[in-house]
Amino acid sequence: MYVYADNAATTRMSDTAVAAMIPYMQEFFGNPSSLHSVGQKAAEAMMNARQTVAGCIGAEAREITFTGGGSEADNQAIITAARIGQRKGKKHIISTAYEHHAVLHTLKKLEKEGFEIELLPVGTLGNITAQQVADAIRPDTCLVTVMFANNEIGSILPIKEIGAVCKEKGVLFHTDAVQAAGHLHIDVKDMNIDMLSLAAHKFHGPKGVGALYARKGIPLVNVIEGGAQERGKRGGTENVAGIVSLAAALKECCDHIDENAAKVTALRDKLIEGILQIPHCALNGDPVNRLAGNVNVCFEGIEGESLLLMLDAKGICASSGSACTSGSLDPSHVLLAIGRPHEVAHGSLRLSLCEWNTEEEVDYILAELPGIVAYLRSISPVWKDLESGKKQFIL
Amino acid sequence: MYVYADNAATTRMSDTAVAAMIPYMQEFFGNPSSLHSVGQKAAEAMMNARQTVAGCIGAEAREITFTGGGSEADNQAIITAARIGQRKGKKHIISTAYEHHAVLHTLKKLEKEGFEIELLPVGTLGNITAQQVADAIRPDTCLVTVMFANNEIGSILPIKEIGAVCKEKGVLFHTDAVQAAGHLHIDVKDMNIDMLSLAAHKFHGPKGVGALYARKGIPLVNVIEGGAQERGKRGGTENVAGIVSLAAALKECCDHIDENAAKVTALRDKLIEGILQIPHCALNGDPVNRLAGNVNVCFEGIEGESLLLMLDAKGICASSGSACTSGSLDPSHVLLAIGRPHEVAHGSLRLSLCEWNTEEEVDYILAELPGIVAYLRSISPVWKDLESGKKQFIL
Amino acid sequence: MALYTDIVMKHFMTPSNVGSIENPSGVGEVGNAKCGDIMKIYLKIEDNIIKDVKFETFGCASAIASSSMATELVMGKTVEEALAVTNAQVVAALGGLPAHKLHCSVLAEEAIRSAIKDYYDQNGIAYDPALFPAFDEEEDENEEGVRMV
Amino acid sequence: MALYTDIVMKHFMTPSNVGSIENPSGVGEVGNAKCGDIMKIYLKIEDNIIKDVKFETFGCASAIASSSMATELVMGKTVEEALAVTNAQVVAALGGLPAHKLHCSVLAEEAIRSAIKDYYDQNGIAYDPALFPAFDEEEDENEEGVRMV
Ligand SMILES: Cc1ncc(COP(=O)(O)O)c(C=O)c1O
Ligand SMILES: Cc1ncc(COP(=O)(O)O)c(C=O)c1O
Repeated sequence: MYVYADNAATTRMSDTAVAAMIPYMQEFFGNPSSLHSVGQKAAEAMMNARQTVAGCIGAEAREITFTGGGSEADNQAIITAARIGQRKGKKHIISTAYEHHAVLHTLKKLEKEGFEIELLPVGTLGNITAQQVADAIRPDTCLVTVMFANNEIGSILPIKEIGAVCKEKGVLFHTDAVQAAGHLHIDVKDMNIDMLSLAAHKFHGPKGVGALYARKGIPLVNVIEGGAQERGKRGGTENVAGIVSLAAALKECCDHIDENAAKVTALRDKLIEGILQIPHCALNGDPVNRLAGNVNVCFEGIEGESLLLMLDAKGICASSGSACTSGSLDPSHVLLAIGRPHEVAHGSLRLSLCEWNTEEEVDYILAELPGIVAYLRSISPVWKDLESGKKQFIL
Repeated sequence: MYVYADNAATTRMSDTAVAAMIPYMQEFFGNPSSLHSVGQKAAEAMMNARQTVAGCIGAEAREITFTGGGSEADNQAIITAARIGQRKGKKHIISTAYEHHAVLHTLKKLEKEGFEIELLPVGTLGNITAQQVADAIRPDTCLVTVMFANNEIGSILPIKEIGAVCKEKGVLFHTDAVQAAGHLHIDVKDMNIDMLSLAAHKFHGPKGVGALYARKGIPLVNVIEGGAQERGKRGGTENVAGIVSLAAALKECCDHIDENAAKVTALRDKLIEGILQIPHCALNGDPVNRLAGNVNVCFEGIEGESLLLMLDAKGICASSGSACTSGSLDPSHVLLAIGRPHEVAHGSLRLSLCEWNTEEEVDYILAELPGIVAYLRSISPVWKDLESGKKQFIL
Repeated sequence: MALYTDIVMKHFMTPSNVGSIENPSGVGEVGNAKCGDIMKIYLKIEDNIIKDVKFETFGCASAIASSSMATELVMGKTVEEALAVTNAQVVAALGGLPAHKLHCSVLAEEAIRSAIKDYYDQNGIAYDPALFPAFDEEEDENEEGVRMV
Repeated sequence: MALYTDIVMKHFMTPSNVGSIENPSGVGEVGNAKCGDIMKIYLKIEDNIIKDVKFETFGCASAIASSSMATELVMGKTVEEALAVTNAQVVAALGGLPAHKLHCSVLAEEAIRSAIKDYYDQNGIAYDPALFPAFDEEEDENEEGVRMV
């Protein structure tokens, strides 16, 4: 059996998304900046895509800028707010300790430039409150950037409440909604979101294309300089096929958002319940307030990569921490942020489901996982020490 | 009849390029950072693509960084050289007056930061010499960035000679090869190129993906911060399908580079010869030293957009100046750089051919174009003044 | 077409009233080739009525379409009615123009007014000079790519 | 697999010499759980020959594969021969490891040496302490993602 359970890392493209792309490869392949009909067909398609994306998040079409992915959108939003703040002498930025690296590394760059970065601590269940944000805001705060939902442990942040706080205090508010778009209801006006990032490949669209919503009136700062594309805010010939596909994929997900969430939540809860039968393991994050597809657990006495590869040998695709951090030697900064000690954080497993997963697949995971955990523990000197009482169990 | 003659703006994807993408949409759709087999299939494909691209330009695989397009690659190369220079107190950059906006606008940004930008003047035939570069280099020069071939008038620059000058003087040399890659022979080692940009959509690959070659040892500065992708030099989940397709398209073009050039040059020369039969028009750029597919002419007494749209009505897709500048009111900065007065620069037409164009298509353009020019002249008060002698002909 | 409305394209491809008039009652020419637009309007006026109008234009599709539409709007009108035609009316009649092309409609209005002024001048008709302010190229403050109706 | 060679995967999925030895002649444990790798090597030595060797490992695939390969490399060897086994030999035998995983092979070498030192110590065999420098986690200076053979 083959089970893809790494949808937080990336998703399989939907038939809808593929079908949307194809016409823009060899038929309407023109450059949207070209005035002839092949170019204008592409320009028209982009206009419709912009309208569609805007409609999915309660924005206006002119507030959507297409980018080369979620990271680029995050970079652009943060740099924009920093430059606006800088001009007014405001150089304090509030974020959280468990943002994606696209956010954290951009903040690190600004810190080197003299910005003061304040990362709100995350509770042990992986939550952040609007009160924390309210308490942190200072007269020189130029940006609050808080993710909509966490990619590793699935926490859903109180974005509407944070938006209200930011609006009241007159501080720009950006949210990295890369894990949320297409999965959670988003209304940028109602939620008082000034800027929002999303990426197509997290909702069955193609990789390498994303979008940045920026409220009308926010003068975006270019990350990429070049031609007059995207109102001059993002140089480079537009990825028309990708953009059209992003819009089609997002719309399809949003059209089925509640039904997908219900289905995936049921699978998730069954999976969590089954996994927690394994001794000395624990769920990471909040059992209730989490993305429908997210399962993240730590197993004591074993290491995540081995677990991952043994699961892979059984046809189960999973992840240990974020896909982006898997090349690194350090355990996930997210798990450390919620207080997991290093030894336990190394033994983490993320299974992320989508609406295409089935109950049979969940059963298959539950049939295979305990044996693999038991085997790896059986060859682990750490486990031996725990069992023999030489070391104390943490979980 | 339908004739696409705007290949300098963008190209139709080849069957090879499309076929290369498809498997990475729904089959090997994994995130290359994921350790499971679906992810590693994608990682492997990227590795092969990197090797292929490197092979096409005489580089090593590790010297290739994939980007979201040609503009991003240009931005990253220039910012990198500027930051390296800055650390050594070198803030003088040499470029040309007719670079693409991805280069010129990045330089403008650096100018605001205090860099001194020197744009070499371009001869009336659109040429730049290595001697001009040699004369301009100063002890505080940190970068020479000169395009490989111009996108509007097709001039091919003496890159190898400029590379030799830069090497001798110890100055970093970047070339925007977006119009050259897949069309002209490139060997970065032989030509002493330190950094080179290319974009897939100019050689029958997809839009929204490009590559930056940077010689081993050049510490690239991120344009996009994020995960550890591309050795940490470009954050964001990789556009695997696009990258694989870029490589396949580039290889196909490079495998047929001489044969394509010969075919396209013959079409181009026939087209130029035919167009020059029309009175009071002139070729822009060098008749000999030009890209195989590039035809660019100015017609006196008429305006380019009208010409373009009337051609479009006949099924002929062309361009007036660069596609990127077509939204602007100013005539092309390239035509002004080679000394065309404003009135004449407004009446420019670029027809850019590829190996898929045919002689019948050229004949069709030559059959339709003179009538359209004559009609637009017949309703033009400027033309009347020229004919009546009230104004002097320029061309 | 995303850039231009069907009406604009029709007036560009098959414009009305192209050409010139022998012995016109008034002629107006505005714009300059350096900026890429010149419009010339010829009027035949009898009994204060615009009996005929023709145009010649050097410029983009929206310049040609604006000229064509402007001539249609003034044909058969009294001189005073023609003077009241605004660029906004031209734009509305065309179903909208992209923001960066709105100046073409301004040019068309100016060309008509300029031709009427010439008619007044040629015929020694007194008029309030305030009716004909010096025509400046208007700075277009709209954002690029926005279509106004 | 792009990340690991087939040999690495084989030694990871079906490692040789997994387990422990009752009354071992020497035991070595290196690494720490905080860093994500612990290796424990058990040796059975008779007449200066490694008659049996077993390992237990907490760690990633390359740690497990390195342990497995290291035990194969020392099995049946004299103690001195075993001491001469280097991490480079482990890497070579595995057909290469990604640069950021090379430390696993170092750990395997260290675990073997540590077990031999324990055997020397337990049996009062004199040795040059320079043979067993304090093991430091080596800083890996190679660029990420580069595979060394
Ligand atoms: C010479 C040149 N440089 C850079 C670019 C920018 O490439 P892209 O539009 O793919 O970002 C182009 C084409 O648009 C070009 O022709
Ligand atoms: C929360 C979050 N933010 C940002 C990103 C970056 O998106 P991309 O990889 O498309 O640039 C990701 C995913 O990789 C993510 O999960």
